[in-house]
Amino acid sequence: MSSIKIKLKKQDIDKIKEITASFNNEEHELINVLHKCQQHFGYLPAEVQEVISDEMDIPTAKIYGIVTFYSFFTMTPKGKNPISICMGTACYVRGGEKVLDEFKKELGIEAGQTTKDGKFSISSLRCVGACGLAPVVLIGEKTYGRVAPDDVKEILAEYK
Amino acid sequence: MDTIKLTIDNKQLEVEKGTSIYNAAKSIGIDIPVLCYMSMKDLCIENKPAGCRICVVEVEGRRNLAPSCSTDCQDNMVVRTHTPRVLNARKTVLEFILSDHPKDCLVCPKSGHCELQDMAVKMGIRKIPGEEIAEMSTYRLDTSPSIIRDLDKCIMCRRCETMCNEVQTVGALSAVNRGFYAAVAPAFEQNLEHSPCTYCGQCVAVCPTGALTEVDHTPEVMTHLADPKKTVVVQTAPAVRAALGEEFGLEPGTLVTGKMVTALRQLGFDYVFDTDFAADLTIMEEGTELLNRLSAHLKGDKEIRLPILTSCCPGWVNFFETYFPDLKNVPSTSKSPQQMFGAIAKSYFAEKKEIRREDMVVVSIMPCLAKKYECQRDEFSVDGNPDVDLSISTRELAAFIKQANIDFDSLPEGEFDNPLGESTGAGVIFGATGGVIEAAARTAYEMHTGKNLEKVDFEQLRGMDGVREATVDFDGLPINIGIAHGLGNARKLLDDVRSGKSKYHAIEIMACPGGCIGGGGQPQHHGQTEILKARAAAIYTEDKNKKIRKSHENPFIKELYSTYLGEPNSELAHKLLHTKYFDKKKKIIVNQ
Amino acid sequence: MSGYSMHLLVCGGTGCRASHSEEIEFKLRNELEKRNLEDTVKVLSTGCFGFCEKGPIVKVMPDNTFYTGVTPGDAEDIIAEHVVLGRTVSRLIYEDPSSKEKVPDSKKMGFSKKQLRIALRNCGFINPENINEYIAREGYMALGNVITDISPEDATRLVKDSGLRGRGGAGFSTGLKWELTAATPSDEKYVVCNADEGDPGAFMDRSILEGDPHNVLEAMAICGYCIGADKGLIYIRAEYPLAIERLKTAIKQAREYGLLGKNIMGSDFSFDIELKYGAGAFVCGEETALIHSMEGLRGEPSLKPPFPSVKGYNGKPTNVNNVETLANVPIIFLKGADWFSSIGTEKSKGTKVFALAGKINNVGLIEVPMGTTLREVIFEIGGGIKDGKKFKAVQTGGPSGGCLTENHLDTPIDFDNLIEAGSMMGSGGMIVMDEDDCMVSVAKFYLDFTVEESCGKCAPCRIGNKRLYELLDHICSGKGKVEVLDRLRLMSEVIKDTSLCGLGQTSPNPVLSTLDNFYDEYHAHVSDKKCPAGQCKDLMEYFIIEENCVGCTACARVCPVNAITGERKKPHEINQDICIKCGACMEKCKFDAIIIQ
Amino acid sequence: MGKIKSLDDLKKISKDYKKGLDLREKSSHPEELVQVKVAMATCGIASGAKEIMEYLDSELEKRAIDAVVTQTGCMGYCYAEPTIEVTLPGQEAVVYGNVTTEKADEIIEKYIKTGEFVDGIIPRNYETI
Repeated sequence: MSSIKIKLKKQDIDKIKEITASFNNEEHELINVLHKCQQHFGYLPAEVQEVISDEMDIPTAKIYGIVTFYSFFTMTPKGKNPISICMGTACYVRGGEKVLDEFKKELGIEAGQTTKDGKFSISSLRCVGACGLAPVVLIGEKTYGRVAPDDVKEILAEYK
Repeated sequence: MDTIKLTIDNKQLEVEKGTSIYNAAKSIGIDIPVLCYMSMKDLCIENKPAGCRICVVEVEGRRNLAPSCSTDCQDNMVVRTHTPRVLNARKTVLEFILSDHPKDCLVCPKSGHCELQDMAVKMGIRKIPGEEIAEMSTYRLDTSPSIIRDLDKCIMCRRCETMCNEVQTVGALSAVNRGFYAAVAPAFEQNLEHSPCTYCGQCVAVCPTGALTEVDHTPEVMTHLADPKKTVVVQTAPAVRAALGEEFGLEPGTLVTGKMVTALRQLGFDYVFDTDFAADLTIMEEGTELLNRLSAHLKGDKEIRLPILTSCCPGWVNFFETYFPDLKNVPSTSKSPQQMFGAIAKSYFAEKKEIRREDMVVVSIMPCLAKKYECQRDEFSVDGNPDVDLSISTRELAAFIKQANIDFDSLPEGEFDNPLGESTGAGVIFGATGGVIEAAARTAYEMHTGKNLEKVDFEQLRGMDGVREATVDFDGLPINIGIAHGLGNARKLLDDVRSGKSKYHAIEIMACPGGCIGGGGQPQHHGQTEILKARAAAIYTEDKNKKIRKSHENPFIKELYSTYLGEPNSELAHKLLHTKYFDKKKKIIVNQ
Repeated sequence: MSGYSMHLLVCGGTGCRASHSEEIEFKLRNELEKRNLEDTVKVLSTGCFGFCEKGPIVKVMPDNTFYTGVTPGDAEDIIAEHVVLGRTVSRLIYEDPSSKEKVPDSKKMGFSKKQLRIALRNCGFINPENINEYIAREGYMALGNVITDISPEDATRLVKDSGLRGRGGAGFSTGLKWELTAATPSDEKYVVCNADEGDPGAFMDRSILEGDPHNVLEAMAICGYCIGADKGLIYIRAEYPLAIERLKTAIKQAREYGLLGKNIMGSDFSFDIELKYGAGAFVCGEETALIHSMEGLRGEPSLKPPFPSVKGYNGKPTNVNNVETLANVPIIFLKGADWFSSIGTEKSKGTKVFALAGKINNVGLIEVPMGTTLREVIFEIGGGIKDGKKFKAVQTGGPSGGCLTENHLDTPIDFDNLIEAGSMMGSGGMIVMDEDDCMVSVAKFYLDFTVEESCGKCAPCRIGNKRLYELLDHICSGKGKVEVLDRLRLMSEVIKDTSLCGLGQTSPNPVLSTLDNFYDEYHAHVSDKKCPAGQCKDLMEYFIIEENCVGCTACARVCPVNAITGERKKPHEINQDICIKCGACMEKCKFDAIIIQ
Repeated sequence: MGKIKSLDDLKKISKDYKKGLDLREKSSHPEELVQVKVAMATCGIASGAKEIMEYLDSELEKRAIDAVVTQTGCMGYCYAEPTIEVTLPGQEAVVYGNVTTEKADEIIEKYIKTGEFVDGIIPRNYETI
């Protein structure tokens, strides 16, 4: 054991405190707090979790246990253009996996990773509910429907 | 009382409402195998995630198999515990668990004590189907000063998580990740060293497999023993003698003090001493401190903080340094017996024997894993030479004795060496919860009143309740005493101290449930409270058998003060026998 | 105004098209032109009528005449008789199968429509962000009636009598669930709406919340009144931002109207609703896991009993219902338990919403009475299989369900029938597969999902499913031996029998149902090392068709492992032992001489 | 909005809106009003329903057609998103699928202005209660 030192900017600490306080630091609001923090910071780095732990009096290990349990939470920053490929069943039977492979090949990264230039990150997600458009790809807020592996280059070109 | 009638394996029985199938079966001699389940009711410890699914049984009318550990008996229930369906399911589930478990039993520190290994033997597992294509979940090995985490061997029984969070409220460990890669780990899967871990070792004490083990220091001890230039001095903690025998097949609660001494001598230790001696010394220092604080308090000194808190338990010290640093002036400044012993051995005794500090090696045999960390603390060394060089646990000593091919059971009874081997009954009871404060009471009473204490047994301070309290009459002065064992219980008392609501004059705290007898370095109790109770009983028996039962009557303690230290809390005593505490709370620093 | 006085709508759905609807269109136009009517009567092709068994269909507007089973040869009669003379062509008119009566007016043949929207009744009809439109559809009327006129016990009994069963999974009686929660004494109780729709390919709950949020709010308030709770919580996936926004708006509006909050409509009953967010964990659809997640913990399920109705959120009695279940509640109060129980089958009352997807023409959200057959859903409403392929299987119940085959097409869909057939209702995803889908791969796909979504608490689910997945992968890559099929079944059965929660207890269903229904396909993978559907890459072989090969050597040059040999200008050959199945040769060949099989 | 203090209050609002209170608020001739609903569930929006709604809104105003465009939930025709429903005064509602801005323009010009059906009709295939 040793004492742990966490460094964060003051405005960031204040923001976290503001968020935890808005939920009265109640333990059962932890997931809502994490959502808010991820919304603000884009991801949940260790430092942020430490401050939340301090404010809400919840062991950091427990918070980390929760962050790693839920796939929505991430500890790595996403790319400027986060690419999500739907891997719901409808998209799967209509070739979603091949589309995912094509994105991986084109960008040279695996799902869950971000390109070195920080421009793109790939993740697969479970059913956005747009099964009529399967296979579906989301880039940021924009939805691409009926995507074929051949379309991938063209789609990426929009963001380069 | 409501009772329930049911049938288990064609036997009819009646149990109390709320009894689990597992316990009901146990009551008629059917021992259903379990892996994750652990219940130590008297200590309020229960781990019942119903996760291993080994204890499943068939319940008539139920679609699937029921986990017996966490399914309550119902009226007219018909339970079968060993049908082909049950056995097939248990075996297949065990094969699943084994398929994600390293097969290095031959070199595993837990080999022979592993509940998973036992289960595999019991179930007659001969091969693991599909092994050749089975991915294993692998993790980074983590070594800390006290504990090694080898999560490849974690079976997600969650016992450690329960101990760390619910029982100890330390919160160093949590279940992390999900599914196949789920494990129990510190935040960010960092090393324990970078977590709020107190090294209490309770996680190790309950781990059924080799996932959590102590750092083995016996190789270093052997190196020193082999070095002719070194004088190797060993001290043995009170709780060790009450449990060591278990490792050699003796009944729990068998006292093996004499055999242990002989074994240590045969292993080649130059001097076999007793930590109990240092425990007596602790009482002198701590008792004096208590009386001083008490009288100042009674005189109205507002600066004085009461209650005084015992400080012999290193896990507890780590705990308050991390979670209650604001109270770091409250505990007694007296070092723990282990460290007092080291300090005295390397000063008083070394001088007496004319051994140079660097040529003396002090080894401690401890029921504890936090002691390994404690002896490595910077403040307990002089010019980089630690007062206690190495601390090994009861388990490590047992392994060492076995390695040396010593037939423990047939060993003759030996006697500790002098001067640091003589102890009183007060020193012995340090090993059980309530013992330190009872020992302190025996001495403080006589110091304060100047009278002879007729009845040395303070029965009201003994027992297994997590938080206990008693008022001891110091000849008209009522002294309120609080006792907590287990850090979760300690936290309750500490919260009151912090808020100023505590009514106690003195509080004894032990990190481990049961006190040192239940320490993280003791032979595995596998969740059986009876073993802890037997050890405690052994400790009190040893106390009873001692001719001298009050620390201040120990002749060698008297000699130590008269020839060397002067008097308790003297300047030299302060230098050698007292310490200070540090703020180890997590710091959040503003990055400009 | 338009010059057209009449429109002829020809169904252009895939089913009708397959029965020459395009030719009908062409003939109709021809006939019109012959009579110089092309400027007064317009022929149009439309989307699918969802009535494919009676196709092709021609609908005449504005008369609303509905002609079924039309052939190109009928075009002349339709124009000559109906358009010119205004006489309906009676032989083409729809005949009600039960009464044998002809129903010319399509407006009056509503009963023949396969779909009945109860839970979805307001979806696509009202503006979900305007509470008044909901109220205009009798919204909050059920709540008003209940809290002013009906005792909680009577109201609960009504739900029980309606026969409504939980739409989220196992199909437990909703009324009974309410009764159990009501019967647990407590100072505090909770109503929880489970909107953690996680089945891949299911989106009915999202659609209901997006299209008719007040319906769910009203139902929760009614439930609160029945069980004695004044607090409701909606646990919703964070991945549903639009549904969240619409719910927030709806809650705000309902509060402003006093339809949520203290003393609703002047009564003693108070009820309010809060949102709780999921964070991407399928297992949180399981009610105990959901409750732990709402408490700010890892969403691990815990053993039942105790059931949430006894010990739920914050240790208090909690009633958990899913969105679709709740969406049925207000209308049951408005129309009565008898009305509801008159719809559906003996043990499954009302309707079920399905998200119809996969290799089907009309991907969509549908709602059918319980008892509708899979054939009706797939071939009528769904318009049949895409690209004219052959139907192979339909997967219902998501990762907990199974794959049903042609043999099950005429099975009436209800809770019990689906379970008997080796699948389950689940939340209502319905994925249709065609001949190109390898069923071993499909099972593998679901296991991949389960492995990723298993919480890890119990060993059979945590490790067993992983092993199942590995074995399936092994089979798909052609390395499995025949014996592994027994092992697959054994493991599946033990996982079902020993897992802690519903996730693990059902996760082997996709394996077991495909093993049962498509054993030959598994067998082909392990004994012949062939994937009949041609989907498993490792089991494919590339061949050169001798007749087509001109010996240009292009393939041999592009092959990265030199598996192709042959003399120039002579047919080449692929050495299967060396081939790594990269497909480069096939891409390169200009003569279509390389095939994969 | 005021609070609804009784069941009767609720019934009154229900009645008012059933009679098209909101339509009267929007137009002086509610009986001549064209109603357009755009299916705006996630799948609709993902297919461009928002753009279609904006287009219809501005174009109908530009072309001086007395119309009200509102959003609604999922109509169920996922395969044909974006979908819109057009109700001409006194007529049955008609659903159009796969609506692009070109198609929307055609719908305004032909169907809304003259009543002439255009391609892309999705027949309603369900009963609702």
